Amino acid sequence: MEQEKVVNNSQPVIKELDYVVLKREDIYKAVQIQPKRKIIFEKQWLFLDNAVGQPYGTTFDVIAGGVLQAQKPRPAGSLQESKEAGVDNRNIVDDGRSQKLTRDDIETLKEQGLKGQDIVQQLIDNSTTFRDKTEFAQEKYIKKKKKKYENIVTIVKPSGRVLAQMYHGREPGKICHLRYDTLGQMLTLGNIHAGNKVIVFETCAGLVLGAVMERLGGYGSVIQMCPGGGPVRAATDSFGFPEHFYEMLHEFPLSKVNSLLDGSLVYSVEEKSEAEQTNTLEDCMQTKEEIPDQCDLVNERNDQDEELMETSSREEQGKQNKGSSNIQDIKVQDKRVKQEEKQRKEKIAAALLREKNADGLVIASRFQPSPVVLSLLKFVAPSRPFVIYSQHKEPLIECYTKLRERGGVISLRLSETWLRQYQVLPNRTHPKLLMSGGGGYILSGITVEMDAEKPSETEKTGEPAGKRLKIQHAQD
Amino acid sequence: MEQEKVVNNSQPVIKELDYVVLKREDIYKAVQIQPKRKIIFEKQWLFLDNAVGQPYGTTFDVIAGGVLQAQKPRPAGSLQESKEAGVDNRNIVDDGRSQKLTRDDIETLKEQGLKGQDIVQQLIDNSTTFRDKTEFAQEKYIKKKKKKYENIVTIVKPSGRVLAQMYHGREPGKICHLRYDTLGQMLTLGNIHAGNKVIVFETCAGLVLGAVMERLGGYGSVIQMCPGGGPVRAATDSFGFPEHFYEMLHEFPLSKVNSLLDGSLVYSVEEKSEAEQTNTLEDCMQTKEEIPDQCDLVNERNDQDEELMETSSREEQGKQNKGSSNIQDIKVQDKRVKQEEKQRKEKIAAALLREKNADGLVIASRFQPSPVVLSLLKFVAPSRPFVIYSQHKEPLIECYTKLRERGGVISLRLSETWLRQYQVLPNRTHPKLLMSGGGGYILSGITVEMDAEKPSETEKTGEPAGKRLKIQHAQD
Amino acid sequence: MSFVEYGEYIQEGDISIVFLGHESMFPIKVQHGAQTQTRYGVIRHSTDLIGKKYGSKVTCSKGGWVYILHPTPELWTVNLPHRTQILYSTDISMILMMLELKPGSIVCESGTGSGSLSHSIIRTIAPTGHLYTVEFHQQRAEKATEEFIAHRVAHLVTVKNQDVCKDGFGVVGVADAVFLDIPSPWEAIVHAKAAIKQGGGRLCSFSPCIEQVQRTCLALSECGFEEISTMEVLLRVYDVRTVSLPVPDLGSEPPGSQQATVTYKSAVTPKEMAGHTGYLTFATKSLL
Amino acid sequence: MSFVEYGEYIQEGDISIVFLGHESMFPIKVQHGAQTQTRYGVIRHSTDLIGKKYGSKVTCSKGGWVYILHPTPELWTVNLPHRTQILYSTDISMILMMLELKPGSIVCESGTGSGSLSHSIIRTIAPTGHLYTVEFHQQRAEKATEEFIAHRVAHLVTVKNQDVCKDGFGVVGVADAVFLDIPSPWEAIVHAKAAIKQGGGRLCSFSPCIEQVQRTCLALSECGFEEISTMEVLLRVYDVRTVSLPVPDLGSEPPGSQQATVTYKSAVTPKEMAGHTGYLTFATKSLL
Repeated sequence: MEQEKVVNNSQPVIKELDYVVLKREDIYKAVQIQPKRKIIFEKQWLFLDNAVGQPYGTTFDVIAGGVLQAQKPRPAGSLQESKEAGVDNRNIVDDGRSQKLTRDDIETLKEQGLKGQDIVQQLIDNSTTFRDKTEFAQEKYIKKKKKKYENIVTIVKPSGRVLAQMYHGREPGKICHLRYDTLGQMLTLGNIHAGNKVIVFETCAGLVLGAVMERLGGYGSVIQMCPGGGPVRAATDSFGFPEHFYEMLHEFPLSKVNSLLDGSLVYSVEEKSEAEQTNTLEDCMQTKEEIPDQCDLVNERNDQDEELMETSSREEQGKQNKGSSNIQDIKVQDKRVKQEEKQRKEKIAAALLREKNADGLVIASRFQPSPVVLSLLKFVAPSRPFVIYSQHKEPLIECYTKLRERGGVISLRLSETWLRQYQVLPNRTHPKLLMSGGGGYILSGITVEMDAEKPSETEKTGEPAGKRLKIQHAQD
Repeated sequence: MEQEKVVNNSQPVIKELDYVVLKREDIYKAVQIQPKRKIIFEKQWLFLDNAVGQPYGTTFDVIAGGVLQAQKPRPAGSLQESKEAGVDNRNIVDDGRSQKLTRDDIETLKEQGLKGQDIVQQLIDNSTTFRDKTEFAQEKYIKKKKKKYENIVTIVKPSGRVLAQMYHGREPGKICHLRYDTLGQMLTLGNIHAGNKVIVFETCAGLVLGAVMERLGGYGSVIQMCPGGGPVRAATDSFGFPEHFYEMLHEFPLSKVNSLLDGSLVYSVEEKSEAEQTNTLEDCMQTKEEIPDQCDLVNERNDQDEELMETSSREEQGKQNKGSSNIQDIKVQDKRVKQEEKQRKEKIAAALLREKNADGLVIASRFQPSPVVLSLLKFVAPSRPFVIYSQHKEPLIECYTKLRERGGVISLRLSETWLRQYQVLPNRTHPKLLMSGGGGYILSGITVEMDAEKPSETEKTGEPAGKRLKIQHAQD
Repeated sequence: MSFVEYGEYIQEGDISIVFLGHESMFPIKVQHGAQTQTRYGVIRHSTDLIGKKYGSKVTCSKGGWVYILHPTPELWTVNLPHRTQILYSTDISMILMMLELKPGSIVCESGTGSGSLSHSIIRTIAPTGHLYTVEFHQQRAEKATEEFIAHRVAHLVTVKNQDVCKDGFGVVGVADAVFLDIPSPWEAIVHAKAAIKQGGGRLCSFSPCIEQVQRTCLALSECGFEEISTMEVLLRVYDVRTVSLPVPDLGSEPPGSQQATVTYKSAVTPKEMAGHTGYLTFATKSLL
Repeated sequence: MSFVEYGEYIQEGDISIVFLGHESMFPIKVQHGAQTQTRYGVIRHSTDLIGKKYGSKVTCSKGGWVYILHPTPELWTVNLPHRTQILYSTDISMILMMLELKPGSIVCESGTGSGSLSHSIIRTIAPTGHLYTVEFHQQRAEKATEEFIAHRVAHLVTVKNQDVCKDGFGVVGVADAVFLDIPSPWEAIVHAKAAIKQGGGRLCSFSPCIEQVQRTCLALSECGFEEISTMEVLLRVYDVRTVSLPVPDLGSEPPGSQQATVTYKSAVTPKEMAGHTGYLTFATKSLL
């Protein structure tokens, strides 16, 4: 226990090249700390250089020229959220004179070096109508003013929670609208933990992969199945995992699954045909272009910010390298080396799959799930959980039916969670006025020994569980 | 206003042959007041004779021989629901001695003429563990004891609210699992009000029909479409509408809809073939047998009470008449008269439909909805709402698609409501621990002038509303 | 037309709804000689509207077209001028149902607010019922009165400009049902009780915050109300769409034999929905 | 096997789950010579279980068969002996996620209760993390300790029998995360703060009643916690069924040409579901 204390109290500090998350209220942006690099966050230019050496969790003021300045910790209970709000706006007469501070006053305050937070407080104190506004109006007011005057940013360590909330809040289309609570359900239902050998197939920008790797903590192994076009791993990079985490990460092209399963896939040194390269590991490792999100038919709220919410620095570094180096030889040689490395890694992945003893299967993609599930389940050991996410219920109903016909799975369950956030304030407690309309659907189950015999017909009909139970008790 | 006061203060009293609802806590039973008739309510035999002459809303004690005795009004705040509960059961040691009252004590209390309510209070006061039980356990305790000792019953007037809650709570299979809030949505979305001419097709025991008739208040007209097998109207009867309400109620057999629409349906005096009788109005008026609920695939909680929750007295009276009368002639003559009456009424219904100016269409059935909707909408005027209920979402998705293809409808909306009940008690406020998993789905819309031209192709694709709007603005 | 009676044809003085497309509509007052500008061009009331059937397609001057709809309380609710936060049809449905409103019911309401619920109540209790609605704010009371006249339902409603917590509803012993949507409903419970008729009746209180509900339930219980029950109703609207998913390439033989995509008719959940409007607390004032 | 490491074969001393059918299962301890009675007959551990693969189908003496499953915290949660109200997987998932638990995390928990959440925490923080769990009730603390030994996770957990509100967690400045499921969480907030390490950490409090949440949020705010956020997660499980609806007879020609029924693959909503377990309040203890 003494040792633990020492380990845990070594307060982690921000280092150069760290993957970090910028945070303001509930807005997040994942970014890598790079010297003299301009970052846009909430329409503001920042340089993160001054963050280096500061502990994680530090809040900074953004001062002139986008430079960060670490804040002193503030007393608890910040902006006046606990003051009484008007219950309706019956007494509000908006004559355009409700703010006693003039523009000039505010400019003077700014010149006096008042922090944004304090300016907002001044505005509130000098508003004659604030107290009578409804809480909804008050919130809107504070949010607006904060955005305008409060130039602060907190730098936190990336985590599955933070990144899942970031993507869900700002670019749900990139992660197939997977809500963070749903991701949490998947990790638990999949019994993902250190030492697992997990098969992952996702098209969620690498968020699901990253969340699985975080739970493995560098122990065990992940085989990521890559579709044609390759995986996008911006989110995985944003976790900022230590290098050794990547040693447990393997890739295998989805397009070779059937040949691996029927035994026709053979590896030899000579086998590296051009055709193969284009469609397989090449994609897994390098392609980071966005694939148009075909399943994204729901209208997205148009973000005013057009900035990307995560800055994939690895990619940019790559581009810079390409830009700076003009020597064709090096590129060719590089490619050759990479190629061999990939081939070697694919063989390892194939060997891992061939053992057919994976401890779990996690799917969250924009593809039709049933063919993938039916094939990949063959690589999973019996008595292991699997979990399939889809934004839409209908493909999972199909998947459910196919799995029932196949047999060898029990505890099949199609579910959805409702996430309800609350405002808890004195005399103003209620559920938040806006909620997410849906977080997607999950189909989960447990593998068991496959029956030689065909599943009985009763499985396919819609009989209630009670009746079926009598006939065939242990197939459910 | 003076007149209103007089009208409203004439306190309604229970009369013989009234349709009433028996109530204990949240258990309801619809019944007709008949002299010397035995009623089972919550496993108890009752005679309602003493209720006659008492005002509606009276609570009765059930005394020896199932006789009712009107209670005096009690002081506000009945059973001790506001006392403090233990927050967990950490301190409870169940040694079987937590109740200080013995069986003999209780019997003595009963003999002393103590009311059930008071006995339960005595039990609580003499329980050494009650105060430390969790609220959940307390509730269970009170419920159990109340059921055992409290022989009271309140008699209330039937209403859509009470009957919908009764059916939903006890026999949801009879009403296609239509939850009462969903029924409320239907009546509002359908703009059901006095003066409407409404087409109703339901297989919900007549509950939806009754709810519509209640909102019409005797003004306007209802044409009920009858499937083969005929409607079940037990719930409609239970509303206890005055006779003149039935004058505005018309029936028309669903199986004649197409011939009515294509003009091939002609009425003449000679037309009453035997074949027709069996499949049409005969069923509408008389058949009250339950149809096996084919859409009821969800496991129902088995009610311990096997009693029917409503007593359809009209039916029983009929049986009694049949039993007592043995004269074949009267029966034959009766049938003849009824037959002619039906024929006359069907003609009226046909005429009402032929006008094609219904003000609304309400469907809530166990049948595939789309064919019915597509046909019956032809009888509805433009700029009128329609509303279709289904226990399952998928048939309504189909219906939505068919209606889009058809055109002539706007504001199509598929929706579901969540109903969340709360416990509000000092320091113990939270949503109820059990909630309904689903109240069914509603597809609603508004009729408009039908286009001669075919609906454009964009209607059929899955494009987001935003995009479609640009191309074809007013078809949505 | 009126808000309580359907008319077949559009007439002078009618309030009608111009329907432009998905969730895009607005109310107009039909008047001889008047014109209405839409993004599809002008609608001329005399020639384009008056005498046409409700539900007709009307072509605007720029060639675009709109539908003219008969007003209903539900259409009014999504089109009315907001003077306050309003109640929407989901809560309204529950209120009408649980208050057991029907033709002939006498109802007391406070506050009138923007009149969203008032219109639904009036529709439901017409032609023989009456609504007594009390609004604290004078301008709002006046606007509501004007609207009731324009909508031809003024004979069914009495608007009073007073503080319900102090002065009650102005009627005693007549109401079948009382509805409260005020900041401190617990202060109005005694007046609500007084307004309800001797034989008993129902009450509903709408409050956004749980603390209001707690105080109201306590007051109801102290005043002898029974069957006190608090609930929330949330609406989830689905978007019916054809969703097409790519079929994954698992390297099946022969290549190219697979479909590229598979489609599903799907009821897609909305990205966001109303997560809370308010708690509905119902209670019964029993006999005596 | 252990609860934090999969084993391939069933071995002496293992806790295994006997799966009889839909939601019908129970845990057993595998022991040479032991027998287990099921409604399908006897299972003889030595011959039927030991050495078999997990996931195998085992035929019982009466000819019926069952599956033998590897234990997981999720299966344990639905099979454990209840000593208290327990947390289920839906809330547990949210707690693990929002507390940012992963291998190596140091966690403080109170109360241990029936150990439902404890097992999930241990699974997630193994092999390098540690759980300090505090239980007020002595017997419960003892039972939990026994279970952790039987489940081969005792090295990852320290059980203390004390009152967290008075005595705290017994560790200071070490925790990445603290979880509270106690009647008066506000009384334990100072101890929770003390337990969290200097660099900051996360806290979760689970309470069934909103009044508890209100007091807890106030205490958290007063103690300088940030990002205080309260939520609820509800699970809706669908039943996938083939629903068949009769096709209505509208008198179409020729008669009999219609299908009698039409079928849909439907995800049927459950009749009832858990409407509330508790509110989850999360907060961050920031740096310093």
